[in-house]
Amino acid sequence: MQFVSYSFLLFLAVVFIIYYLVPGRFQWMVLLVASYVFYLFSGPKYLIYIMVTTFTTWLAARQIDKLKKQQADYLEENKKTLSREDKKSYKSAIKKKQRFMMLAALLFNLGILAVVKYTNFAISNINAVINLAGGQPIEFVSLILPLGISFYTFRALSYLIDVYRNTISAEKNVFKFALFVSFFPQLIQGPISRYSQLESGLFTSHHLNLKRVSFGLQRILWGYMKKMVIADRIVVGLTTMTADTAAYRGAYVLVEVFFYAIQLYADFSGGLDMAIGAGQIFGVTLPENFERPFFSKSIKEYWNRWHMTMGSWFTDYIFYPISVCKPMLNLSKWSRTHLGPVLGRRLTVYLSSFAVWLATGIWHGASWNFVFWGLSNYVVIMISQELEPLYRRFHQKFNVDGSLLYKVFQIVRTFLLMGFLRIYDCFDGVITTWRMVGSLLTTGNWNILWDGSLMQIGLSMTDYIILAAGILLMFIVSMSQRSGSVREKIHAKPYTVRFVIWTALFLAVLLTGAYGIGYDASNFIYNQF
Amino acid sequence: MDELMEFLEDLHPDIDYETCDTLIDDGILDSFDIISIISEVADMFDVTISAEYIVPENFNSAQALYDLITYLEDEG
Amino acid sequence: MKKKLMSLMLVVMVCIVSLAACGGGDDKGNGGNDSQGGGSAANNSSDNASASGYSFEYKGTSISVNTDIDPIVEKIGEPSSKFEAPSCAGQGTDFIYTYSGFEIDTSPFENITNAIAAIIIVSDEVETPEGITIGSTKEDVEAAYGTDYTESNGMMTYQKGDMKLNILIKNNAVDSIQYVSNTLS
Amino acid sequence: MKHIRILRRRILRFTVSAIVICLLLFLLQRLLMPKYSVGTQDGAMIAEYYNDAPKHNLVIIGDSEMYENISPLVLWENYGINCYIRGSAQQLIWQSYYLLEDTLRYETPEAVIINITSMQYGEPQRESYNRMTLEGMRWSTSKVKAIFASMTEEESFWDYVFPLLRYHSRWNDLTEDDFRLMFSEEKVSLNGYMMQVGVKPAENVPEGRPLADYTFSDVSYQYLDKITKLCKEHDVELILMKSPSLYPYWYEEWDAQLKTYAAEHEIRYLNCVNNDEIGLNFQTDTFDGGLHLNVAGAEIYSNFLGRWLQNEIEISDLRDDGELVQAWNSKAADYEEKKSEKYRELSEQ
Repeated sequence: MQFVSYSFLLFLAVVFIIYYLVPGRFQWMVLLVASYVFYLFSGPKYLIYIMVTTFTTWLAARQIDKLKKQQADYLEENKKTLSREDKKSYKSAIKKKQRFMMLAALLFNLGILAVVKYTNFAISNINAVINLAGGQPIEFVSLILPLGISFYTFRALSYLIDVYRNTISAEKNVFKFALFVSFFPQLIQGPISRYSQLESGLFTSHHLNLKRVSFGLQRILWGYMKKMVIADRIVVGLTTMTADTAAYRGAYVLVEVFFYAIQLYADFSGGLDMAIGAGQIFGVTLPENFERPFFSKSIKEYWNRWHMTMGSWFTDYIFYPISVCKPMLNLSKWSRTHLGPVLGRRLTVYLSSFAVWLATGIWHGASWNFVFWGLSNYVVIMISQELEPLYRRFHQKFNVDGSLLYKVFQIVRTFLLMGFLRIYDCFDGVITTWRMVGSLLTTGNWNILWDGSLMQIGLSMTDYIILAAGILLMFIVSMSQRSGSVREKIHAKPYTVRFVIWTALFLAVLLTGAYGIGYDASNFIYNQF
Repeated sequence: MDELMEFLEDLHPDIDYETCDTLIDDGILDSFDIISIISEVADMFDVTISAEYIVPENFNSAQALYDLITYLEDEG
Repeated sequence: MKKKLMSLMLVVMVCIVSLAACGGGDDKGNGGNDSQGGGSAANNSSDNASASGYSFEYKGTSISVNTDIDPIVEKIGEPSSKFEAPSCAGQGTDFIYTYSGFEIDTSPFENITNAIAAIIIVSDEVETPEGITIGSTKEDVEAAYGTDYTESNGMMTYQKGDMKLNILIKNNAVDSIQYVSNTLS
Repeated sequence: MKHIRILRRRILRFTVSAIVICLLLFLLQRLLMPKYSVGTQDGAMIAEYYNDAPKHNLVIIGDSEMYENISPLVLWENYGINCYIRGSAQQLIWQSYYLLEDTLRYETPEAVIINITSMQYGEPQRESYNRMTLEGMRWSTSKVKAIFASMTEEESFWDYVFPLLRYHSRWNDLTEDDFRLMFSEEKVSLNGYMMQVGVKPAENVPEGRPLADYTFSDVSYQYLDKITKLCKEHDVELILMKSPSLYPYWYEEWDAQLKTYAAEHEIRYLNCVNNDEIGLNFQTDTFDGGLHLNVAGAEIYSNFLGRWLQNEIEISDLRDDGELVQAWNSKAADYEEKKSEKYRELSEQ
């Protein structure tokens, strides 16, 4: 079930009514049933996957928790008799068992993810090698990719690792845990929430709070506006251009960079607005995933503000563990003594970051495009990290720090850099992408920007006007957001003003949204992750 | 403690570590800094701060960090 | 204990994966190399061009269904007659171009005003590039196009790309040859 | 006390807001829906039926081969048949069935003519045609069932319930007519007849290409059965008819199936293709080269049809009904006016 569909609105309404009719202690069950119904609509075949992931992680976490308790009991019982050494060895034995449980569940679920998502990628690479050797290529296998598998797997694994790390205790009720994994607003495209963030929201009872519900609806409406008015409209032009790499080169690539940046943000953050808004309706606060990323002044900052729940997942569960594991610390020690303090201090960070960006790339899709895209980000971040002292000196010398103009320069620079990196998504291969970006310099068809050629890519003047208005609105809202919630600000206004604002937005989405026959009801970009 | 302070001052000379208790919340220390700290601590105190202890509460102030180190020394 | 658990997990995983394998097929675009997952709705153009169907040839010009007829008319000349069949209620106009030995039906399709919907061979004045014409035997057809066809009421149908080649057999002789678009008819 | 006042205020506020929004949506919907009477007129007749007094003794249901080929005025003036054509572009057989159901809710005519050209289509053809047929119907279970039977894959039921959702982007194409005709459309047809006056001789009409399978689809037969049954239940004389047209090709194999069907079910089947008795001349009587008849052809054909109905089913002559006479007098005037106007337009071109 797509968020942008009549059936979703109807579904939401029905769940809403039931949710607030049943007694508080049953509310979470309503959400669980609703979530499974929601997933069922997306394809009955998928259900088994999410159920297996849910059950295995729950079971492993339960075992880890039991071991924890066993250890506590044992230490308590034998408090007097045990020496420090005894305690230590007992603890490490328990830890070993816990680690085994954790790793087994982790590898099992990552294994499923890897197989369904990356088998054919692997086969195509093997075939490339076979081809060179002149052998018989392997046939691709036809696997189903369960909707949102990356998202729910990551969610389940964060829970597992958190239990292992003892930052949360395990959930006893498998059904409650199932709700955390499958909660429908975040099921297909995130956010990748943590158990500790959702626990209280999901499992406590909620009274109907009109303000909260209307705030939730407003957030959903805002998401629809981003998705339907902006993203689904601009994608028409983008598709026309990227589908024909022979005709649309040179300056068109620059247009594509802008279009894709806007489309990706409007589509993805719009979808997240809908998810968070839907959560809010049920009294569940989902973590934010974006914080005005296009206002970032550096790539590193951008990645702290874009797809934040994914970023923090990679930091917590890949970057830190790799950085602080024994071999890494040893390496760091060795390198500092042998390679000098400058390189020594950096080596481990560089290695762990490499792992993170490789993973980020692969996570985004099973193709070399994404691997290269992830690593390009890595390279850019590392270079800017190295240039940091240089910048600082430059700033001090010319005293530009804090000047508005310089900030704008930084923001534009970051936007363009990110845009060009992202363009990997749009083309059929790494080489094609490089060729297209290269054509920007060699083609010299800059006149297409103003000679009306941009009216020939499936977007009319009206479309451009609507896009401009929509983007401007998005910009104004972002600016206003810096000083606090926009919805709160509107809420403080008199009723008539509020009414006019929200009705106008509703009608704008209704009339200028790109939906229905004639528009391809396009999928959210992040669905298949 | 003094050794630790010295290292921290080195990392961000402009921060007053005596008073600041929002090193993480205000984004003063980023993930790279944290890794530097951890590897430094590993050398200085022979204490491994594993990933589970990398939470904002433990890194928000120099004192919190020092407390963590003492705790780990005891435990480990 | 550990080994057992591990192997149990492996077994379960294999089961799930094989389940996935059976389930595939009818899930459009979900299988396999979904670089589209990445992203872009912008990235769906590549697989259309895969298999093209059979083409007819006349005066050295290749004629395929689903393409614009105008450039073809420029090469092979005006038809001996042209019949106009407006769809009801102004929903575009179909045309039938008659040449000696064959005719071409067109319909509006996306941004092409006259896209070829079908090519029908009606007499033995012309033959297909594979050498089949009206009056050829069924064996000739099988020799030329292979045996991978479906048959119903004497109509042999070869599916290829976004078209089908229909060959009607009457009294063991080819009675009609039709190149028909799947999307346009 | 204060509490209640606040509550009352809130309820009032909510009610007013809801009303304002509904009103806005209603107005927008009226504005944005296409105005068939000034655009694609082929979509206007289904709705116009409800404005005519339900006293018809003949109802004709079908596509353009009905509403462009038969002149109800001729049937009235020469045979006293009060007829209405419930026609719409590319009407499918199940749509004909549901229109029949719909019609029987208002009246029970002596005879019903169904155009069976649509038997060849086993699945919905195009969204725009569905719209033209279904939008004009008044809401009833028949309409709901017709919608579900007709929808193409891309369509949604809600788009029919709230056409605003379907036409939301039409604000870009609004004309003065959309404002003028927001609440009432102009009348375009005469008892469902859409007059054409041009002449385009039929030339080079192609033969049909051989088909693999001539059997009508199961769905088509299923609805034909339903039509037959419904007419029997209401004691309505059912006539299956194929209009006289040269194209699209009407295969003998199709004709044979319908002959068999009619014989089995004891109903009448009137095939007018290549029927010399009618007296049509496809050099002068068609406006589009043999697909449909112009007004001259329609009048000739209607005379044939009237005679046939009198002879075959002895349909009653209603010319003694004063009200009808009066109504038809004014319709006749409209008809003649329209005809001369159309001929004038034609000569001016």
